[in-house]
Amino acid sequence: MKRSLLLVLAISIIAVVLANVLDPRGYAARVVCLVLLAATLGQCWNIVGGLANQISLGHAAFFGIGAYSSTVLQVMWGISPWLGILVGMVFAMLAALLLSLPTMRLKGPYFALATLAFGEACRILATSMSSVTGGPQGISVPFVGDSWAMMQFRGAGNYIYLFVGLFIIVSGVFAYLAYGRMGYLLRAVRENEEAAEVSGVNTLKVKLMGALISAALTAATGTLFAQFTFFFDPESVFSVAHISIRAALIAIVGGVGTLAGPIIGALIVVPLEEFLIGYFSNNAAGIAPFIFGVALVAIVVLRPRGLVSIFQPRRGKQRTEADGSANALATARQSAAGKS
Amino acid sequence: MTILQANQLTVRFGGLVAVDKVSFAVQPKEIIGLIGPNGAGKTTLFSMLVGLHRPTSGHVLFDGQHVSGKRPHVIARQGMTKTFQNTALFPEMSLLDNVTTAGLLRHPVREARALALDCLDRVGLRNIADVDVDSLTFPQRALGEVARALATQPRILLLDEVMAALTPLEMDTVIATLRELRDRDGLTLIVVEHHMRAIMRLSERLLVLNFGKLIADGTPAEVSVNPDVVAAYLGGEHARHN
Amino acid sequence: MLDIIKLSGGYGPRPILHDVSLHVNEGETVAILGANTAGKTSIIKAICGLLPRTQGRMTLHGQDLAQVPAHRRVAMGIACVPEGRHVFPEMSVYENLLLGGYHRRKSDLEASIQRCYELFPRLQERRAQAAGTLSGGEQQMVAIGRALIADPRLLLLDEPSHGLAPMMVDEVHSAIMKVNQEGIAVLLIEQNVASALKVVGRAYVLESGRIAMEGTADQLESNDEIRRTYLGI
Amino acid sequence: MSAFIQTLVDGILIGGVYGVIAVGLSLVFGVLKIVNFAQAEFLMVGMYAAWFAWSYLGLDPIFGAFIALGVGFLLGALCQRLFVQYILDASPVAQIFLTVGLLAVLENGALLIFGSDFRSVRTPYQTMAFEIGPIFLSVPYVVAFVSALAMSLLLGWLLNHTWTGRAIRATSQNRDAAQLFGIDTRFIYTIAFGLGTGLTAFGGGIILSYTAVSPTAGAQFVVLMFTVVVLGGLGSVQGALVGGIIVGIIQSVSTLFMPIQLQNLVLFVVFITVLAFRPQGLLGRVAR
Amino acid sequence: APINIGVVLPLSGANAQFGINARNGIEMALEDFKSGHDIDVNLVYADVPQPNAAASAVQRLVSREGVVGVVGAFVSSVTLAASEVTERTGTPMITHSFADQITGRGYRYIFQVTPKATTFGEKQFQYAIDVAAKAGNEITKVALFYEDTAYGTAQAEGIRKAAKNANVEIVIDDAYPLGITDVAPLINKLRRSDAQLVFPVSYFNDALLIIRTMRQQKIDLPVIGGAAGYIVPDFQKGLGKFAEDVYSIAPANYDALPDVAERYKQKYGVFMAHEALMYGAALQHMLQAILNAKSTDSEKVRDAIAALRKCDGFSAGIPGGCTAFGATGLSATAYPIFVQWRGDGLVTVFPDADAKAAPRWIGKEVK
Ligand SMILES: Nc1ncnc2c1ncn2[C@@H]1O[C@H](COP(=O)(O)OP(=O)(O)OP(=O)(O)O)[C@@H](O)[C@H]1O
Ligand SMILES: Nc1ncnc2c1ncn2[C@@H]1O[C@H](COP(=O)(O)OP(=O)(O)OP(=O)(O)O)[C@@H](O)[C@H]1O
Ligand SMILES: CC(C)C[C@H](N)C(=O)O
Ligand SMILES: [Mg+2]
Ligand SMILES: [Mg+2]
Repeated sequence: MKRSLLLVLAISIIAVVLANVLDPRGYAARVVCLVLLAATLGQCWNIVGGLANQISLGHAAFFGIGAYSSTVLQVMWGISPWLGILVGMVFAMLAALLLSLPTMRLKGPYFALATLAFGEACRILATSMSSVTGGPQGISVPFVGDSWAMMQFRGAGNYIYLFVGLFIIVSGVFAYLAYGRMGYLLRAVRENEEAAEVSGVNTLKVKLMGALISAALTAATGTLFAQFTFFFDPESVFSVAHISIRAALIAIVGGVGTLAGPIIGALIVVPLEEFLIGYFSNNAAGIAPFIFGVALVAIVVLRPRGLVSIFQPRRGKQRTEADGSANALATARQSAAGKS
Repeated sequence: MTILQANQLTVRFGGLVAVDKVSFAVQPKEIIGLIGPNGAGKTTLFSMLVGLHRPTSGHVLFDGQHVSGKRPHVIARQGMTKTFQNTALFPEMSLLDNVTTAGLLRHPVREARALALDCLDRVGLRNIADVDVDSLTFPQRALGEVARALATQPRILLLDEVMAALTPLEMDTVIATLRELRDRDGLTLIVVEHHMRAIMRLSERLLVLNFGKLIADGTPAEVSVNPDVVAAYLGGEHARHN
Repeated sequence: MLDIIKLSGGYGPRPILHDVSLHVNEGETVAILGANTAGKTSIIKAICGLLPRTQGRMTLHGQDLAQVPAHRRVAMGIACVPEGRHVFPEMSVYENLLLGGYHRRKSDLEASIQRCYELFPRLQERRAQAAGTLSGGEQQMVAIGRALIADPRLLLLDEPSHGLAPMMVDEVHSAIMKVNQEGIAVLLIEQNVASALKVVGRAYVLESGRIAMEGTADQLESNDEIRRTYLGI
Repeated sequence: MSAFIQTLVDGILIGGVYGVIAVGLSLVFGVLKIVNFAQAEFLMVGMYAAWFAWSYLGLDPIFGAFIALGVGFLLGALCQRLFVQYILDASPVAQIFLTVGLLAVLENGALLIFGSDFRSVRTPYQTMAFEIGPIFLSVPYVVAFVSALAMSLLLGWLLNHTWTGRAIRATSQNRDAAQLFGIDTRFIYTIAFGLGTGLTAFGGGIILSYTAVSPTAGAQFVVLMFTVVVLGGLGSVQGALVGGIIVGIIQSVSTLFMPIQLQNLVLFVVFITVLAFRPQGLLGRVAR
Repeated sequence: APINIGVVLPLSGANAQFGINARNGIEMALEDFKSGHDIDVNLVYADVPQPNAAASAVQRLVSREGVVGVVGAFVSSVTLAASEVTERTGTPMITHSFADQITGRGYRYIFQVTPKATTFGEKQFQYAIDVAAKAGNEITKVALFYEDTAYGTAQAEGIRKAAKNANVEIVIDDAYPLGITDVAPLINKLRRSDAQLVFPVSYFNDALLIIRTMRQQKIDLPVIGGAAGYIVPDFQKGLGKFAEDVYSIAPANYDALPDVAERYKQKYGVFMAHEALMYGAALQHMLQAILNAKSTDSEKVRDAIAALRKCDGFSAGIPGGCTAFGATGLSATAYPIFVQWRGDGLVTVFPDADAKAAPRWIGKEVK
C-alpha cells in the first residue's frame, strides 16, 4: 500500500514537472494527459470492479453523463464546467441509483451484461435527444481560448494540472476505500455476500456506496475529457469498447483491486496504443489494432492477475502452515494432559 | 425471560417441507444441542433464524422483537449470527481479515483487528492469522468460521457442525472454549453436531429434528433414551460414544 | 496393490508430506489417522494425481503412477470420496451417480445405481434434486455412492462419515465393510478414530506430514498415546 | 391487425436468427461460464468460411454453414488450447480481458487477410418470401429459424443425454471431481469451446444468406448475442432460442409504437427489468 | 527535405473500406502530381477509426511529424474532433466529410472539398423530383429512412427541408440505428404506405438489407440512395440484378475522370469510389497550394489553399470541375450529382451538364 501511494505521488510530481518542461501545445503533453485520464478512469472502475467485484461494463454511461452535463450547460447557458462537473456528478449518482435498484442483486455475468445494456441505453438516448445533446452530430465545447474559469486551454499542457488533480482525488478515494473500513466490507461483499450479511455487513448499502462514488468520479472524468477534446458525440463518450471495456482493461492490465493496477495499466496501454498508431498506420491497414490485441492476449495469458503481480509475489500460503498445524496439535496435547 | 422464541416456523422448498411448524424457546446462557438425521432441516432452521431464509410461515422473536424477515446484518447487529456448515470464509482474504471484517460490526478498524486476534486466539488459530484461507483444511476453516462469528460479539451463536472432523482431543479444546464463552461472556449457544461425544459433553438440552419436525426437546439424558430419537437418529450402538 | 515409497510433496515450494511410505494390500482395509493438517488429505490427493507437487514412488499393481494423469487413474481401479464432497452442484443426484461410472460408460450402470439406492434410500427419494441443494449429509451420500459406482479396486475415503448422522455413520461403515468383503481394498481417512479402528485391519498415524506410527487396529487401539490423542479416553 | 401479426411474425423469425447465432454462446458462456467477447468474431469467421464455400465451391450458404461449423470448431479449439486453457482459474475480469484481446486479433486478422470489402452471397431465395394471405415470411429468416431450432435441440440433447454432454457440464461445475472420475477435463474444455465457437460459426453461415460479411461483421452482434443468452438464462441451451425470439419480438413489435431508432432502448430496458425480477434469466437455473 | 503531409483515415474498424479506398486514391493522386511537379512529399498516415483517437493522432502528426497539412478523416465525427486540434495548432486540413458543422463553426484552417450534408439531402430530393417530372411522373408522397449517425441525420435534414419547400409529403421519416440487424419493420411500413419513392441514407450493410427486404416483399418503388452504401462496388456484387437502376446522390463519379478511373481499376480491380477521387483531389489541392505558397509555413499554406482554384488533375473529376473554397472553407464550386447503377458500374445521369447517359425511370429512358 505504502508503495502504491508513493507511486501515485511520484506520477503526480513527474506529471507536474512535465507540465512545465514540455511544450504545452505539443504531442508529449497530450500523451501525459491521456495517461492520467486512462489511469483515473481505470481507478474509478476499479472501485466497483476491483473492490466490490461488480464487473461493470457500463461505466461509459457515467462518463458520458459527465461529459454531456457540463458541455450542455456551457452551450446552453454558458455555465462554467467547474459547476457543470458537479452537476454531472450528481446526475451520474442518480443514474447509478437508478441502475442499482434493479441490478443490486445480480451476480457476475448477469451484472456485467445489465450494466452494459444500461450504457448502451444511455448512448441511444443521447443519440435520439438531439434537441439537448446535439444528437449524432455531436457537440462542441464553445471555444473561448485559454481560460481557467471555463476550464479550457489551447494546448494540452495546462490540462495536465486538471488531470493530476482529479487523478490524486480518485486515487485518494480509492486508497481510503481499499485500505480503510470500507475496504474490508467491499471485499467481504465481493467474496461471499451471504457470509458477509451474517457477519453483519449491510451488503446492499456497501455495494450502493461503491457504485455511487464510482459513478460520480467517472462523471468528473467525463467532464474533463469533454473539456480536453472539445468535440464528442454519443458514440465516443458512451462507447462500450472505448470507454466501458477500456476502463476495465486498464485496471485489469495493471491488476484489479489494487491501487497501483490502473496506474500501471495506463502507463502500459496508452503509450502502446500511441506507439502502434504512430508506427504502423503506414503499413497494412489493421496491423496496429491487431498487434494491440496480441499484446493484450499475451499479457493476460502470462499474467492473469495483472502486471502488478510481477512486483508483489503471491502471499506465501504455506509459510506459517508448519507452525500452524503443529501448534493446533500442541494445544490439543496440553489440554489433554491437563484433563487426564 | 426467554431470549429467543421460535413459533410454528415452516420452510418449504417447492413440494418439500424442510422445516415443519417448529416451535421452541431459548433461555439466556443456555447451551442447546440441535440434532437430527441428515436433511432433517437443522441448517435450514439456522438460516431462517439469522435471516438468510424467509420462513414460509411462523415467526421468530429475539428479545421479544420480531426478527423474521429482517436482513441478516440487522439480526447480527441485534446479536445473533451463525457459522456455515460447508464453511463460507472470504477466500481471497487472510484469516485475520476475515475475522476483522466481522469485528467492524461494532468497532473501528484498529479495535476490530485486536478483537479479531483475540477471537482467533480462542479457537487456536492465532498463529495462522495471516494465511490465505484457501490453503486451510476443512477443520481449520470451520474454526475460522467460529472466530468470525465471535467477532460480531453475538449474544446467541448458532454453530453448524464446527467440530466435525476434529480429533477428540481437538474437540475437547473447542468444547472447553465454548463453555468458557458461555460462562465468561454469557453467550447463548445452539450447536448442531453429529458427533454424539461432542454433543453429549457440551449441551445441557437437546432439540431433535426429524423430517423438519421437532420430535424431542429435553436433557441429553432424557433424549438419548427417547425411543423415537434412537429409532430416527442414534441407532443402536450410540452408547459407545459416552 | 498400492505401494507408496518415500512420498514427499505439497502445494507450493514447501512440502506438506515428508517421506511418507505406506502400502495397501489386495482386499485390505487401511486407515490413516492424524490430527487436522497432518497431511492425510494430501496423501489421498497424491494418489488421485491432484497434488500439485510430488516426489517419491507410487505404484499400483506394480505400475508406476507418476506417468498416469489423474483422469486415467479411475480406470486403473482407484475411486475417491474427496474431502468436502465435491458433488456436481447443478446436476441431479442421479446424474452425479451416473458420472461415477463415466469410465465404464459403455457398460450398464443402472444396476450399480440401484445398489447405491439400496444403500442410501434417501438418494432415491431425491434422485431429481440438484445436488447443490442437498443437505450436507445427503451430499456425502452422493459422494460415496458416486465413488462406488466407479466400481474401484481401491476405494479412497476422505472422512466419509463427515457430517453424517450417527446411524448413517454406522451404515457407511458397514457399507465399507460390505464393499471390502467384495474384495475391494479400502484406504480410509477418519477423524472418528474409534469407529474407524473397528472397520480397518491396519492403520498409519500421520503427524505433520510424517508417518509417526503404524500397526494393526488392535495394536493402535491399545496404544496409550493413541487412546489419549485420538480416542479421547 | 395484419400489421401487428406481420411484425409479430417478423419478430419471431428474426428471433430465430438471433437464436442461431446465440446457441454457441449459450454453451461457452452459459455452460462453461467463460465470458467470451470474441464469440461474435467466430460468427464473422463462419460467414467468411461460408462465403468462400459459396464463391469457390458454389456451395449454398446453408450447406456452407456446415463447413463454417468445422472451421469454427477448429479455430475455437485452437484458441482454447493456446489461450483460454490458461485463464480457466483466473477471475472473470481476466477472461473478459483475454477475449477482448482475441476479438481485436480476429477482427483485424480478418482485415489483414481478407481486406475490408463487404462480401455477400447471391442466392435465389434471399429475395424470396412465403406469402400467407397478407403476411410475408422471409425465406432466409425461415431457414435461420429452422436451423436455430434444430441446433438448440441438438445441443440440448447432446448436453443432457450424451456422455460427452454430461462430461462438459460436470467439468464446468467441478473440475477436480470430474478428473477424479475419469474425465479428461482439458480435452473436454477444448471440445466444448470448439463446439460453441463452431455453432456460432454455423450461425454465421446461415445468416450470410441475408447479410454481408466484413471484418467487423461480428462486432455488431456482440451485445445482442449476450443479451439473448442472458435473457434466456445461463446454463440453459433452449434459453438461447427463447431469448432470441423474445429479443426479436421486442425489437420488432416496439416499432409499432416507438421510433425504430429506439428499438434497442426498449430492448435494454426490458432486459434489465427482466433480470431485476428473474436474476437468473428466464430459463436459468439457480444453484446454491 | 521532404514535405510531410498527414493523412487521417479509418484504416481499421467499420469504415475501413472507405478509408482504404481513400488511401488508394490519395496515393494515385500523389504519383500523378509528382510526375507533373518537382516536389518531394512524404505521406504520414494515422489509422483513426473513431473520434476518441483523433485528437492525439493529429497532434502527433503536427508536433512529431511536423506535417504541413492534413487530409482526412472521412467519418464526420472524426473530422470534427480532428479539426479541433488542427484549428488550435493552426494546421490546414482538407476533408471530404459531409457534416455541416465542419465548416459551420467559423474555423479558419478546415476546408471541405465537398458540399455539406444538408446540400446532399436537398439535391438527393430535388434531382429525384426533377427526373421523375421529366418522366411525366409527379411526386407527392415520399419515404425517408436514414441511419442515425452524423452523416445520415444531417443529410436527412436536407431532404426534409427540400420536401417542405416543394410541399411534398414525407409519409415515412424514420431514423434507424446503424448496424441494424432487421429492417423488416421499416419495409413493412413502406409497403403499407403510399409513398411513390424512397430515400434511404445508409452505409453498406443496411443498404443491402433494405433493398433485399424490399425485393422480398415485392416492392419496386424507385430507390434513391444517399451516397455511402449505395455507391460502393460491393453494392452491385451483393445485389446483382436488384442493383440495376438504383439511383444515388454522389459527391463525384469516376466517369468524369475516365483515364484516372481506368488506371485505378487496373490497379485495384474495382471502380474508383467517390472517396478515392475526392481525397485524391484534396491532396493535390494541398500540394499545389504549398507550391504556390513557396513555403511550408502553415499560415501561408492556409492562405494559399483558400486562394487556390484548382481545376486540373483529380480536381477536374469533381462536379463543377474544380477544388476551390469559399470564405467558410466550404467548397465554392462542388455540387452533388445523380448516379444510377448500370450493370456493375455507376453512370452519372443528372444534372444534364454532367450526365453521361439518360436516367432510367421505372424501366424507361427519360429523354
Ligand atoms: N434450496 C433448496 N432446494 C430444495 N431443497 C432444499 C434446499 N435447501 C435444502 N433443501 C432440502 O431441505 C432439507 C433440509 O436441509 P438442511 O440442510 O437443513 O438439512 P440438515 O438438517 O442441515 O442436514 P445435515 O445434517 O446433513 O446438514 C434437505 O432434505 C435438503 O435437501
Ligand atoms: N490447496 C492448498 N494450498 C496450499 N496448502 C494447502 C492446500 N490444501 C491444504 N494445504 C495445507 O496442507 C497441509 C495438510 O493439509 P491436509 O488437508 O492434507 O491435512 P489433513 O490431514 O487432511 O487435515 P484435515 O484432517 O483437517 O483434513 C495443511 O497445512 C494445509 O494448510
Ligand atoms: C458518405 C460518407 C462520405 C459520409 C462520411 N462518412 C461522413 O460522415 O461524412
Ligand atoms: Mg446441515
Ligand atoms: Mg483432510
